Amino acid sequence: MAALAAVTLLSLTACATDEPGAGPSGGSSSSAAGSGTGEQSKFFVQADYDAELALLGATPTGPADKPWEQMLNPTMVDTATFRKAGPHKICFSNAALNNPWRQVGFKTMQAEVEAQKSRIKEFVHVDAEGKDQKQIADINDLLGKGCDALIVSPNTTATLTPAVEAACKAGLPVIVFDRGVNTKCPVTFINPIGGYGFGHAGAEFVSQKMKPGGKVLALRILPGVDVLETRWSAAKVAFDKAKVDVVGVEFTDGDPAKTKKIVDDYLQRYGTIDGVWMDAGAVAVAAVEAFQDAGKPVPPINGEDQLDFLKVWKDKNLTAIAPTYPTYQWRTPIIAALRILDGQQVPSPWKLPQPTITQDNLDRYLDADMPPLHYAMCGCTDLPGYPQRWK
Amino acid sequence: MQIVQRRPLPLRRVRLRPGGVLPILAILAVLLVLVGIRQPSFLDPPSLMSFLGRSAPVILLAAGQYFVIVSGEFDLSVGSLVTAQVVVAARLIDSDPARTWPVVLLLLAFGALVGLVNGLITTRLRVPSFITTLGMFLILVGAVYLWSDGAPKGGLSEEFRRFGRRAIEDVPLLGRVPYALLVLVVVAVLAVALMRSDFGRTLVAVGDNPRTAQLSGVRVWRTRTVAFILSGLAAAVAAILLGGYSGVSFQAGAGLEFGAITAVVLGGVALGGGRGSVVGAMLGALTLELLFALMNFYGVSGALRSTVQGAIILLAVAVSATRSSSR
Amino acid sequence: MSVLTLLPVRRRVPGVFVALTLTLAIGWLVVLVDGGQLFNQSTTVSLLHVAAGLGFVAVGQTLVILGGSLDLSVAYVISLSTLVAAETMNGSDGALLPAVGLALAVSAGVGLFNGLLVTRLRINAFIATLGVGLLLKGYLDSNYDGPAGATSPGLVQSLGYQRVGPVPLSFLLLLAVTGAAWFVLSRTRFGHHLVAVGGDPEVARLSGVRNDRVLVAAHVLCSLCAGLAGVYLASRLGSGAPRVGTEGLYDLESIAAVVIGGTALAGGRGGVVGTVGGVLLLASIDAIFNQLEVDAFFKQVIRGVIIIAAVAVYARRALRKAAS
Amino acid sequence: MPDPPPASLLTLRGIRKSFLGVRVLDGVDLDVTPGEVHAVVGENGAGKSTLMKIVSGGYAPDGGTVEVDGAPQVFRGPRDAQRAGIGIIHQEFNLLSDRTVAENVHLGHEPVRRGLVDRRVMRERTGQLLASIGETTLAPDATVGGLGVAQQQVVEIAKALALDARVLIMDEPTAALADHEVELLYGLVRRLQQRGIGLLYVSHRLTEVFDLSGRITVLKDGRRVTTVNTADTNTDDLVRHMVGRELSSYYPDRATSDDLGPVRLAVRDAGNRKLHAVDLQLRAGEVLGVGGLQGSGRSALARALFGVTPFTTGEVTLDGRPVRLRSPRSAMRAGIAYVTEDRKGEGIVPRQSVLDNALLATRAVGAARSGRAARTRRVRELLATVEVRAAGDDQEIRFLSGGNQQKVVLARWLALDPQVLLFDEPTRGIDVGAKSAIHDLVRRLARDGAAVLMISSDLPELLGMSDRIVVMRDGRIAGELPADATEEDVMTLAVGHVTETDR
Repeated sequence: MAALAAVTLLSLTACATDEPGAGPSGGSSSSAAGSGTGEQSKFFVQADYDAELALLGATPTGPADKPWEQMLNPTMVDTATFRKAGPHKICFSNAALNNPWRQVGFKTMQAEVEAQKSRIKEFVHVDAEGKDQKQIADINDLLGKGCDALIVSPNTTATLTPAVEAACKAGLPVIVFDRGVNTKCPVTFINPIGGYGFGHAGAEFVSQKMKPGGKVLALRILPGVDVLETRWSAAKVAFDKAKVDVVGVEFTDGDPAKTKKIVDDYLQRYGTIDGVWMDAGAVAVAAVEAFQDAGKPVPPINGEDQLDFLKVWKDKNLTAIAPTYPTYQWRTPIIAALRILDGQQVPSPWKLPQPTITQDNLDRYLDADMPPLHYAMCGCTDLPGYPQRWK
Repeated sequence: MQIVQRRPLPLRRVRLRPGGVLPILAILAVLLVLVGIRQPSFLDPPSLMSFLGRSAPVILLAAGQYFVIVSGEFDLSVGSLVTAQVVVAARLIDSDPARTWPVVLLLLAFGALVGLVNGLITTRLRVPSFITTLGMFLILVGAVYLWSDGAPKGGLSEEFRRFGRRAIEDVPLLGRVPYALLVLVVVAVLAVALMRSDFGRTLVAVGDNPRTAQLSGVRVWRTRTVAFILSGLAAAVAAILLGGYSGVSFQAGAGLEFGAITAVVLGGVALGGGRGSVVGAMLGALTLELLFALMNFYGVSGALRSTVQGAIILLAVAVSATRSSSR
Repeated sequence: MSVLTLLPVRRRVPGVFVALTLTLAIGWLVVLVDGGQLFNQSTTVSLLHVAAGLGFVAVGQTLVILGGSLDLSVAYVISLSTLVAAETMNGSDGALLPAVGLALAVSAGVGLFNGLLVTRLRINAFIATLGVGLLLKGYLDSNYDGPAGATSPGLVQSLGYQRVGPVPLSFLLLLAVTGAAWFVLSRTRFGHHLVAVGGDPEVARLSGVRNDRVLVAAHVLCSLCAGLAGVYLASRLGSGAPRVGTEGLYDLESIAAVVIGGTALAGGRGGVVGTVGGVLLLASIDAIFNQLEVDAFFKQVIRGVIIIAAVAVYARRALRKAAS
Repeated sequence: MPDPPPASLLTLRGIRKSFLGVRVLDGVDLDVTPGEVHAVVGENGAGKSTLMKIVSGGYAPDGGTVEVDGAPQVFRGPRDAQRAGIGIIHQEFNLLSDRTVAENVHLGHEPVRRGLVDRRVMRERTGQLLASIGETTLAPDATVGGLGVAQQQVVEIAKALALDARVLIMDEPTAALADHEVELLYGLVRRLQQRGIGLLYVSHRLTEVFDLSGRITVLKDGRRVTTVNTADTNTDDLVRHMVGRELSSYYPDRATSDDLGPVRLAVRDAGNRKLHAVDLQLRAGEVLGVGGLQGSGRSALARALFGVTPFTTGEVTLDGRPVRLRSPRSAMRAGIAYVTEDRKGEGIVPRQSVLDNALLATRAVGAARSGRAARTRRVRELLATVEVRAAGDDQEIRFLSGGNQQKVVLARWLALDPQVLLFDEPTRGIDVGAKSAIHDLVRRLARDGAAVLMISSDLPELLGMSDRIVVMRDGRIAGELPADATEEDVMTLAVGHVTETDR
């Protein structure tokens, strides 16, 4: 049971993933880096960090009203060899479906498939339930089904690499998104800017808005998840630069009750907390509530684009920011697959813009009609079945 | 003519025998001292009250688990039941205050029903409770995800959340009294009263020696089934408080069953039944909660916490196991 | 006649294989109607790979459960074993054997610790192995940020991906391990004593069995099997993974497979052959539901029902047997 | 006492053992020579089984020495005793019901070839062993759980024989055997003798003892009374040594005709799987003794009357009205109480207090009858009436002596004001003082108008307590005896024609 809990947790964090650059996680072991506030994580790769931060300021190319078709600094690759007459059979090996981010994303993907139904004769989806071992088997299974293109959302970067390589060898176009793999063999890898960008945006905002040298509490979901380590390592750079005092780095297991208890105890221990940074938005509302319940002002805080947080932000007039890891990236793999099967060029990697919700554009994303755990950045309003499909 | 001698020794109250509450009280005292040294303000009435309030759901679950364990069974389904209840509550209430009370009643009925099913499968179909409740765990988690399409929907009303989140403020002496603490006190009193009642004594007897109990006219299957129902009800109350405290989430009940079983064992209750008190079980839960708070205060690295927790559990249980077997 | 008596005649086909056959037959039909094909090569390979991973653990779990104990720490032992193996290999074939040896040795050490807690300190196995699991979790959490190490290419190619026709090498290894475990249970003193300890510890003791030693050995073997599962997973994943055991729910799934396979949770009755049947049943349900693209959560509900139903059927059967 | 032959296989000197303060063995000496059958006789509770457990490594003695071949031995467990060449056939079955006959027979000493259990040898040897005790129908591959009681006993014997023991202890080996099996056992014992094995033979059946043994040791109240050559003694002497008559005068007076009331419980032609055509009448005010060997249906009768394993045929009336006793609850509601034979397993709830134990039945069934406080007060009074000695009524019952535990169990039933009391071995494992207290209580209950059915294998007790005795054999009532019957009368009925033909 503990294991199941951990799995659900893990998938909760999965929403918050990105490619760990050139994959430092793949080979090197790392010592206790995640837990302390001292030494920097071994996951921190300066070059990737610099590249991602540069992308934050870059201007995307592509239609402005369709961020899921936009690309940042694209390098196009030729796909003429994959050209094939439609309609197509597209297969998708999914890491898991057990958290709101992935649910919203998958519904968006299904809607995209429906929107393109004239060109897609069959869409096969296999859920690995958060198990590496099962996803490896799933991919192998899909290879025997005559798919025209294979989309993979890997459960773990390093461990899925061999399976994806095997799929590439089978000759069909492979498209990887969300988390990456440690191989260049897929036709393209689609994801937004990444974890350094996410972590940096939140940490920079919090450290700028709080009083100089104040106390920051970092709330993280789980230790030892490579993708979350990247967010934290970028945040650490920002905090060190701003010379704020990170009084604690705690793991919440994505459990709102535990989050509230931790914040409560830290408030008691330090009297005040001047800033809260989170590596994922799942428990942002719980953290805000903890301050409210203790009768303390809510300090500068970051969350994610889940509507419950945006609502609290608006209602309580918080000093907040919401870096995002947009769910609209689930549309892109379908679009990419169809373009590849048409023999059109696609960018590789396909970097999507990663907008940040700020006080200025908050109202644009807040939609009172959608459920609280819906993600604002779904890019799904123009898709068939909106809004009912996502409710 | 020799009659039963009654020697009311002073020690009788704090029972030194195995299964007594003295060891857990000792551990609790040590932890309190450690907290007091590091964080004296924690012991101020208002903060202590808040602590008790936020610990209430776990303590309630431990009490519920106690009934099942003392009767010789396990309930691994309580964590998933809490999750299911919170998610169901959010979807049914859908932020409509008027639906609060009907939904609360529905949750209690739902908890009792799950307990009833667990109990009947275990006692009538002779499936070991470990398996029954493991199966129920999978069913509940699967069903609740299925029903809500993988993401909790709706929302809890402020009325619903009040029980777990709010407090009666400005109480003289104590500062504030969380509603959750009131609920806890009521349930604890009920639990203690129940364990002193005929049913409670019979329940322990069933766990200790079901054959004797049966030959003395106890309907063993019914008694055990009631224990499961009580556990389900406790999970329902805990879900109401926990949902109130922290809102809707699929994580609401994750891992709580192991926490509750650990707490019960820590409180001197024997797995396999027949020994230990409900007060010990609840103190065991309180001790675990205090341990987590202590680790927050001392800044123990998050990753190492499970090691500390594991070591303490093994130590405590090993000490009590060797103590009781040496008798 | 004499040939017949040489076979273990009294063990009839466990009910789980009937269930397995039915499941596969119905699944095949339903998938066919749905326009798919259940028994194509890639699906079979996938099914057997999933079965192999769980199978190693479940066979080990069978041993402790037969002895009346339980091991909830296997998931963490698996993770630990993948890491020890992959980090020691560090991508080189030369270190393959020492790495596998070290991984198994570390796992066996955990098993020894479990066994001693259960026998010497008389801690209930449930709590003891839960506690050891927490200790290991702490170690893994504080020392690993994610996948680490690299499995030697030789192992990946052989154990991880090699197959004979539709049967992966790993599944053949599982069959070998199962055979070995069956052999141990039926042909060694230890095996006989283990089942006796699980059946009635007092009878075993009075018959001269050293219960404690037997139980400790069972725990060591169980952890060894978990360690082997770790080595196999390392070969599949290409590196060590600190969460692969818990993600895979190997603790609970292994117990589920064991009881579905007809082994009594209280010990003393059952065997590893049934367990492999249970593993195959769980894997088949996976495969069929994959083909039908049934929601994973619905599958979980089905699993819960199957576990309870299977044990209820066995309990009924035992009851009827006792009554006759 | 005759001179012990020079080469003694097994020698016991001054063995002492106490349980919870009750002295069970006190300075017992014993020796067994090769090829000898040494019988150990004594009443129930004389300490025979405890002595055998000590010899076979089941218990450690508090004092005294065990020597094998003249070398002192300390047995830390059964394994040590086995290794020293001592095997035992247990009175209670020590078998694993889910394993085969061969596996059970060889448990703990499986035949090994090249490190592996040789199943074929195991089966063959089992077959030979079974054949050597004349059991040819039993397959070595059969699962023990599917066997009948007699067959299980055969397996138990084969199990001990498989040890190649030089000293073999047989604790009531024939208790559950059918007649032809007893004959076969005789032959077997003689064959074992020829092989030079020393046998310790514990039995109630004096016929067997005289038929088989060379010497007889009599135990009484944990002490060795005497050891005699079988040829130099006779049944009367032996019985006198065993029972002693001094205690018989302590039995309370029997019921007079004034005490006897109407028929309270009547059983007509009732039966179930273990009982056949039972007819029985039990009057208010009387103590009806039930005798018979173990497995003769004595306990099955009590359990049928209490609804544990109900009668499936026939009818039972209570005060003339038909009753259906389908469960303990229905029996209790009908006013029946049952003090079980297995006190530890079925009588007490070991870790609960004296008071909780005494209140158990009232809480389960009679709860609605009276107020809580009144009930507790009444049970406390009852505990005082039956004279329970405890440190307090909140003491855990497992720390009490057997006699006091039994009194608490009695108080539990008295709280329900039962009209019919079923006692199954009420004084087994209880020290002498407490025994007579329980006898007094039983008689007092009868005098107060209850109908009492008392099962006992302790013949003096059965004869001393009963107003009337029925003896059971093979699930039937073999006959009824008046109060002044003798032990021989009871035994004759109990063992049936074997004893008759031998006499």
